Amino acid sequence: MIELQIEDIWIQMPLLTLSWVLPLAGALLLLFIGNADGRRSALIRWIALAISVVAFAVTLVIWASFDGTSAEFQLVERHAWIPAFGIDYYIGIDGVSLLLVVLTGFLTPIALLSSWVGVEHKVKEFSAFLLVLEAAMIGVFLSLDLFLFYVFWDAMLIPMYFLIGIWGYDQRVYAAIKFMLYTMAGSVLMLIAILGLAYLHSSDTGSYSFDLLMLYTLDIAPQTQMWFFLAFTVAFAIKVPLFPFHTWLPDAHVQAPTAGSVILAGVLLKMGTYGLVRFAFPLFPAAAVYFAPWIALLAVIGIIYGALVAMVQPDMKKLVAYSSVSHLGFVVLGTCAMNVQGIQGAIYQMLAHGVSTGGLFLAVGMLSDRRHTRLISEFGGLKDVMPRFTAAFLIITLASIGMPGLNGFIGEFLSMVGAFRWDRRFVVFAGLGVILSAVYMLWMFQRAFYGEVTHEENRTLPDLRPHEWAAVLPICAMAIFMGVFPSVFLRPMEPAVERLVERLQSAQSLRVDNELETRHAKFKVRHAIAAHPGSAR
Amino acid sequence: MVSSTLDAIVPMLCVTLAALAAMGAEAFRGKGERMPIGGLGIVGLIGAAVSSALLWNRNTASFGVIVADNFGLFVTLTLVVVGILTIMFSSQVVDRQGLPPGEYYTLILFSLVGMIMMATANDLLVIFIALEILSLAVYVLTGIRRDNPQGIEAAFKYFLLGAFSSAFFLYGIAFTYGLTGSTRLDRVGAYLAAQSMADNPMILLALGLLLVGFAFKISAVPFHMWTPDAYEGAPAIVTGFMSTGVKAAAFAAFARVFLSSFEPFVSQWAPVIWILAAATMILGTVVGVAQSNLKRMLAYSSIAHGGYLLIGLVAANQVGKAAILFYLLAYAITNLAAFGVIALLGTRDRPNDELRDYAGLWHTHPALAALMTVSLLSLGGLPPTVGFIGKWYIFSAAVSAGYYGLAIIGVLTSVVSVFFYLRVVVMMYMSEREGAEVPARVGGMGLAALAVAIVAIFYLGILPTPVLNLAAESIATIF
Amino acid sequence: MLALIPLLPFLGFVGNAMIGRRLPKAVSGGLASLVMVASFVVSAVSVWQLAALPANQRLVQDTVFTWIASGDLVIDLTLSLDPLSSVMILVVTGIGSLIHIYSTAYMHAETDSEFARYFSYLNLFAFFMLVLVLGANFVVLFVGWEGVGLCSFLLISFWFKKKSAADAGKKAFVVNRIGDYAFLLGMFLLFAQFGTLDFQGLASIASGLPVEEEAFGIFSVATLLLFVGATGKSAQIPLYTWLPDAMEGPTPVSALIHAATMVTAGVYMIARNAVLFSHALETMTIVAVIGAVTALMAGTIGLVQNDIKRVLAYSTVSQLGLMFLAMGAGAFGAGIFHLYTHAFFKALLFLGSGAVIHALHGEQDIQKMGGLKRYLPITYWTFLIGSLAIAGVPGLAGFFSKDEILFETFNHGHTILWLIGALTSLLTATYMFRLVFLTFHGERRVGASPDGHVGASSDRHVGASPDGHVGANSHRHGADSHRHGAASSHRQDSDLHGHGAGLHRHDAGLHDAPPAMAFALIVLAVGSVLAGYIGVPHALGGQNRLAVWLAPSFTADSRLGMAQGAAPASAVAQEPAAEAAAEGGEVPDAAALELTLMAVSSAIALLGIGIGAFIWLKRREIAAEMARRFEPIYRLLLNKYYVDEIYDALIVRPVEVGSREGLWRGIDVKVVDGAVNGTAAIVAGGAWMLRRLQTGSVRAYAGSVILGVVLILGYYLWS
Amino acid sequence: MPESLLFYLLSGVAIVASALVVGQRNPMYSVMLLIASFGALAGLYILLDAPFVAVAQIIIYAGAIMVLFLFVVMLLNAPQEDAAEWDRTHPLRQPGVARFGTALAFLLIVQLAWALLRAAGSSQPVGARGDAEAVSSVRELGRVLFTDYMFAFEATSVLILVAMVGAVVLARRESDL
Amino acid sequence: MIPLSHYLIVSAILFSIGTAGVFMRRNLITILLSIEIMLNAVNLSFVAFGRYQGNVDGQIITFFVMTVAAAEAAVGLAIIIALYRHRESLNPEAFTSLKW
Repeated sequence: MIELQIEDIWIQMPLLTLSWVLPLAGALLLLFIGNADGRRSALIRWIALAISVVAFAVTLVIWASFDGTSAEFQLVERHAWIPAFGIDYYIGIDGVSLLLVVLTGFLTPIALLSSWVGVEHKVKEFSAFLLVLEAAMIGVFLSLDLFLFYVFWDAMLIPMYFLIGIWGYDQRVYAAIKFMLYTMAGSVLMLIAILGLAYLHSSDTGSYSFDLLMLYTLDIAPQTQMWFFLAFTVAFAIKVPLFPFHTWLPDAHVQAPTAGSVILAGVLLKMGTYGLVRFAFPLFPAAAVYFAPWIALLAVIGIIYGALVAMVQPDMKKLVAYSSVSHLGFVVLGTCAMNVQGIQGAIYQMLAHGVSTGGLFLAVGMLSDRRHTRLISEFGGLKDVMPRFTAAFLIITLASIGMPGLNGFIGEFLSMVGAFRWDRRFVVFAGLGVILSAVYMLWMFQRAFYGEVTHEENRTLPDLRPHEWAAVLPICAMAIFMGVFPSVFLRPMEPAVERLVERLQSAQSLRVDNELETRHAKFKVRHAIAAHPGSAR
Repeated sequence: MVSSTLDAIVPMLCVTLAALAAMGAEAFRGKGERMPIGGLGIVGLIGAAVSSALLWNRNTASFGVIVADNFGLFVTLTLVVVGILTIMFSSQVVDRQGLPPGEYYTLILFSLVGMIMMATANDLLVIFIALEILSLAVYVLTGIRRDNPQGIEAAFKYFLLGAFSSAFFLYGIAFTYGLTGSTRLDRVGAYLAAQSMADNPMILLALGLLLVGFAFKISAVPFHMWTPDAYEGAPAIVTGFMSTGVKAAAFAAFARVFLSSFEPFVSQWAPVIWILAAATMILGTVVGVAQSNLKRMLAYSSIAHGGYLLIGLVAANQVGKAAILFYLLAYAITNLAAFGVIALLGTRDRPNDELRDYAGLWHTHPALAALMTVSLLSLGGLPPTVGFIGKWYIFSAAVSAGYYGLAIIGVLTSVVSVFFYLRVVVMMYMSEREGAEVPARVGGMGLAALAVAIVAIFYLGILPTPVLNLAAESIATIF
Repeated sequence: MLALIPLLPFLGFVGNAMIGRRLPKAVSGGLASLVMVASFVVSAVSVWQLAALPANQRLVQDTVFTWIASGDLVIDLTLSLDPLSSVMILVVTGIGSLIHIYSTAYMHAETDSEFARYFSYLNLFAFFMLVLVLGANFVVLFVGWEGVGLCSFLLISFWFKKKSAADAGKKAFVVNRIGDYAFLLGMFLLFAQFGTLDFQGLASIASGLPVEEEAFGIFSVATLLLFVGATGKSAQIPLYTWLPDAMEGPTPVSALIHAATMVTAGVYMIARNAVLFSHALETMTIVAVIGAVTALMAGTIGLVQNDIKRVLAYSTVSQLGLMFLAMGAGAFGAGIFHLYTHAFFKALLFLGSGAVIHALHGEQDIQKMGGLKRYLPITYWTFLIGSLAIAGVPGLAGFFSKDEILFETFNHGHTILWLIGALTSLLTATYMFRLVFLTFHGERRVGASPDGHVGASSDRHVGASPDGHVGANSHRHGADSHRHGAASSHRQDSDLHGHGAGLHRHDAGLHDAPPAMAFALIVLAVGSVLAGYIGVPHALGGQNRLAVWLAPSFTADSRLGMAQGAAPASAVAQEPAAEAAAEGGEVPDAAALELTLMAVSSAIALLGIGIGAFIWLKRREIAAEMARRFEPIYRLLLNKYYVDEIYDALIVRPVEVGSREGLWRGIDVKVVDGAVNGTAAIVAGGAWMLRRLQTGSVRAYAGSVILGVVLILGYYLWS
Repeated sequence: MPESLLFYLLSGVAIVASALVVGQRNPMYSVMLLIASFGALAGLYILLDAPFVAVAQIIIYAGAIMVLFLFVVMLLNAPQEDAAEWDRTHPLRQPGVARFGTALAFLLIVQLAWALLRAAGSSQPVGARGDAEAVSSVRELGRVLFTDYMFAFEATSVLILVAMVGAVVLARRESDL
Repeated sequence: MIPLSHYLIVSAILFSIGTAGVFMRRNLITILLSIEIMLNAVNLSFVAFGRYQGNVDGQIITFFVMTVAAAEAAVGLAIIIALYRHRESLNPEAFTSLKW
């Protein structure tokens, strides 16, 4: 009822545009606040925080006015932009992107809080860049026009580059440039593919078009599909990052300021997997079917490899970074499964990873703010010194190792179920990640928090401070909530995912062992048994 | 018949008059007296802009050799933009660097005349003369700081090679004339279209030699060697001027000759230009990586940009032609902005064009640093700047013509180029200024020009539609 | 109603976690124990109601909400109470409450906040354990499954400052995770095959299918994977190694988690899926064999350990082995029966040992005890009862359950397994009474032990074995914890605190268990005596009520009867029921057989006790003598067959070193990232070289122009 | 016949003179030789029925431009170009480069000659189209120059202006800036 | 009558000689002269072509070429003078401060 009213009020407003313009406007606003002497830093922090919180509220309103029962794109806004090339300002939202937008809105204030004290100089520019970044990220998730998408996609790099390069740690410049170039190198190939698509469209229909939904309907020669798919997938694989393309990630993560790492891990990495789900796979289903096993293979390698490498990292941030490689492997694996559980699991894992790994970086950042080191060996026995922080850290750790009842589990479980129905071999190996994640995470936890206090300077570390509470509490709460009530998030995305799966399945060569997969009617299991007595063959 | 069709030359007439006025003003300028000579130039350029706006879609011709078609007018307008920005930047530079104002502005304006003439010429001979006009002017401008040996050396290299290559160009004209009995592009085109002489080696000689002439002016590999030296030696603002204006004019003529008259031989020249484009993009970007002098680095980047423009030429389709026009404009604005910053930071005894001079600029000149960053990012082709739109346009041309190879080389090189653009950004934002004194403060016209440029960069980057349509219209009339 | 059972402990957890640190011990401990007792009462009531139902409808289900819903995968958060889970919840809540009460006294030395933390963990554990046993589908069970693992991690490393404790906690969790990995795969397999993870759904589908003949068909593989999970949770070969280390935790924790409840989860899980397992004959065999071997091996190890808790730990492993033997033999009822009785006496034994340790201020090495009978009468007597029960002396709880297992094993023709079982119970009796006699009888052996050899040799072996002999551990930690107690203001670890001081205060402050502990001990002792009488076999004129009560849980139909009207009971599905009923059916020769077996095992039990008495009561030196004569074997046993070392050498080290040197420093840095930086280097190198072409000599420039000309013209003229 | 004889003579002179221009070291001689070769060219123009061009050639080139060169040579009393001090610091600054360039130049001759011969395989005589009078009449010349080439003519004035200004800017002494 | 191609070849030879001169001489003035030779060679082609085409355009173009040549010469010589002022040399190899 209330919700309905909200809809009535908001539906007229260009909500989606608002959601990304707001942070941008905020950033510009900040730039007009003189802060040469740094005396207004506090004020600026608060303004930025306020803006980001409002933006979060907007995303929530979007969710509120989102009809979870339909697979259509909603709140669509469309205006001609560059008509000569059929480029529109065309944004909309469906179950797949909705939650990622909300996640972005959710994490940005936390990111701002995470650098509340860590960043002292040039606070204005810092906050501005962060807000611009948020705008670009939301834009990526909203775009339904490939051109628009690419614009946001590339625009995203710039603020991140500055965040890492200016406010990062000692190796920041190398890391920043590596991040920028590596990601660009991938995305420019995607640009070619996008142009190629538009050209195909024009040679089919006589007019250029970058409209995603139109391009979905193109039927492309398999050979072409292969190339374009590869172009897209490389771009996204670098962003994810998939196994051989991952080496920018540790550098970027380790060198980035806490806020940067939070956003990077929380949202930026999701761009890649989101891109796979939204663009690469549905645009080129045949190629997707053809390449899926190979991508899945890379994903599985990434899962194990990332976990093993993470296990032996001396640096907390690096450890978490590699753990991301491992976790996102599950996302890609689930996507490759191309069935409802797989993809829903993938998306859910994106959200979960965003929350939990974002939280991990947040926590590690707090430690390095206190001690200006991230080496695990520098810590130990912290549980004695900062019990509340430890508790929070433990919760986030458990979330990220997929403890049932916390967010990590749902994603991993679903994506593995999906993948298992698709091809068992992958899951058999991917499952090892479940063991390894426990190993490296708990090992770090134990070394950092258990045992005697080994370094004197650690004895006097303060426990959580107010702004840190403000950052940590939402994360933990969200981790638990997502673990206990996943349906809240799964339900709205289901119709969209099912449509996506239908699209992919249509290209999916029929296979014997996954005939259950093609059935989407949602039913209670008992009835399933009643209805399909033969289903247990 | 003459009077009736004079109007096609009105734009360049305006500029010429402005140039003459500048000369006169200088003549009557008392020693040490300061005159707004630049103002005259701006007036003349505005006159040119207005007149070309009025000529839009009229498609008139004067003397049969100057055609004011939309293509030419678009380039004219681009050149006007170049001129105005240059003059605005110059106002400060001239004072600070002690350039002879009268001669300086005169030459700028005359070279603009040459450029406009070249862009609107419909006759190979006129193109040649226009080429000489703008070249001579630019040679002199390059060496206009005679107290600076590097300037003279640059001028001399530029001059020598320029003369050398113009001889080849002329030889190409000779062969064209010899075959077709005329130098008028329309007649040449008609003639070449009429009888197939693809087997005639003389036409191939003509083709090759003309190609060389143009390739030199747009500094395509391997005719690029003069570019870095000339750009480094010349005063920053002149570099900005010639890197944009000359390229624009040369490309206009290049496109006109090869896409209209020599259209029938596209299968002959396309592969050559393909190779030139690839080589140019690769060499420009790769060598740019190794530069430590900002002007020299941008010189290589402008070589690379020449390569991107060549893509549009190779594509030789509607998109490509329009793309060239748009890219020229985009590149002109962006590059001028970048060089403008360099120019504004330079002082008489200290050019401040080494990379390390930019360390920590963020702290001393935040605004300049930001503007520099924007223009560099635009050069690198990152959204939401005009540079991105331009690159995207060019590459879509390549793709739609099926030249995926060129497109891929293009995008990859542009990634590499981003690397060296970012080196500047790193300097400005991420490294601390050591010792060196802060460059003098900038203000007035210079900043205004920068502001204009930046606004343009973003505006065209976000709402390119009107200009894109304009470009599309312009090519519709002739090709 | 059902939801209330786990919810109460959860509330206790929340309360203690949130505000516990500010509450006095009495309140926080009281709160924790109260919720447990309340939960027990609720469980009792709900079981009572369950019992009121007709036998084939004993199933109460309570769907809280739909947890996960994705396509055709729908996981409801459903709790279900049936005979099997009713037994479990009674054990969990009942014994749980007792141990909570016991802990209030045992942990009293902790600071308020630590105390609250302890009880919050304990409550959380109870919560997860109840979820585990009440869960109506695999996923919900898995929640509890992992949850209890987490809690055991938290509680084992409760004294986190002790490295060994932290390590043990991590080890427990990781080893469990290995099992869970297989468990997950099993779940996936079942779901992929049958499209459901609901216990009833699976059971009904399975019962609709024949027992599979082909080797390692779907059932075998799935159940086998599940069983691997069970070995992790229930400390069976090959994943048992964590349990002995888990003794680093506070003793009540060992009693609750590592004896009575959590470690039996595996057994419960198999019983819960009796139908599936009974469709997979290979699995059944494997389960039985693994169980038997584990039982024997653990028994042998237990024979020589010197740490009182370790001995009990290994005896737990061995008893669990027996349960699995029962499961494997298809005697699900018997297994659960033993699970149930074992919960009583093993908890009792642990709590007793706890009382001893408590009294001795942290001493755990039985070589340093002895003669405590005088000082700790309650502890002694209860402990003795426990030992008798576990030894299987007729008339006590252990007797009935263990007998039933052996009988069933024999009955199903596993003669060898029966032999192993018998041998195990002999060992059990022996080492239990070794424990009893060394601890309570004879004269006090403070510090240096008079009959030096065993102790000494053990100490030598301390040096020998890398990861440290347990007795040694207790020394070491006793020591440093004491040092620390001096160093830092607040004290921790009541087991260990002031151990150094304790050494010379023995005669003075030896006090028996305080009331709370005594209460728990006595109740459990009573339980250990009487618990068996609900399962008196017919051979002894009883009518094995428990088996009858449990029977429906091992079949598909009755549960279906609840779920979706009366479904036809397939013959296959009947099989387990038939077995369960077999005890009921009056089969004379069976009865005769059973009686003989009983006689045998009672004899064995007594024999074992006798051996124990003979060696460790009468002629101590024989032990030393034998230790000397069979040095290698002794050493082997003392070092637990070096299994930890082998795992360490074969798996842990290689993985760690391989990852660090091979994957990270080798592949990641050199190869993968090397490729990236290499590309950059190539570009830079090319830049440098091409740059050198720009010589500054104008004629060279002209050269390149003319070169271009010649090339272009050449291209045209030669093509 | 005499005409062809003249042709070969004149072109021979032109070629040899030019070759000597670039073939010897003294700029002064080079200028002189160049004048000679221009004269020969003028002769060729006459052979081609272009007397006016021939005259212009003599007046403008030999007369004006070359004098300018002479003037500069004198002004800088241009030294004998230094025989050999190459800085051999760099592979591309060896005399080899010059040789390389020269070689390319001769390759260019080959290419051009080959192409031209192939083009004019059927070597049509000059004047194949149109008669001598039409080509050689100065009136016609003037007419065309001031109609068709009107604009070019005007543009040239700008060119010369630029050259003037440029020369002034560059050549004038520092002092009077 | 002399065939057109003869004239053309003569001019081609002259042109190439001019080209070669740029490389052979190490005196700026002579190099400038070589470029003049190239222009003249082209002139010859123009006139020959014009004659062949039978129109005067060829001749007219030569006038423009001469003008251009004059202008180039003026500017070029000015540059040379300026160079000479800086470094007392006319050797192109002496002016290599701008490189790489």
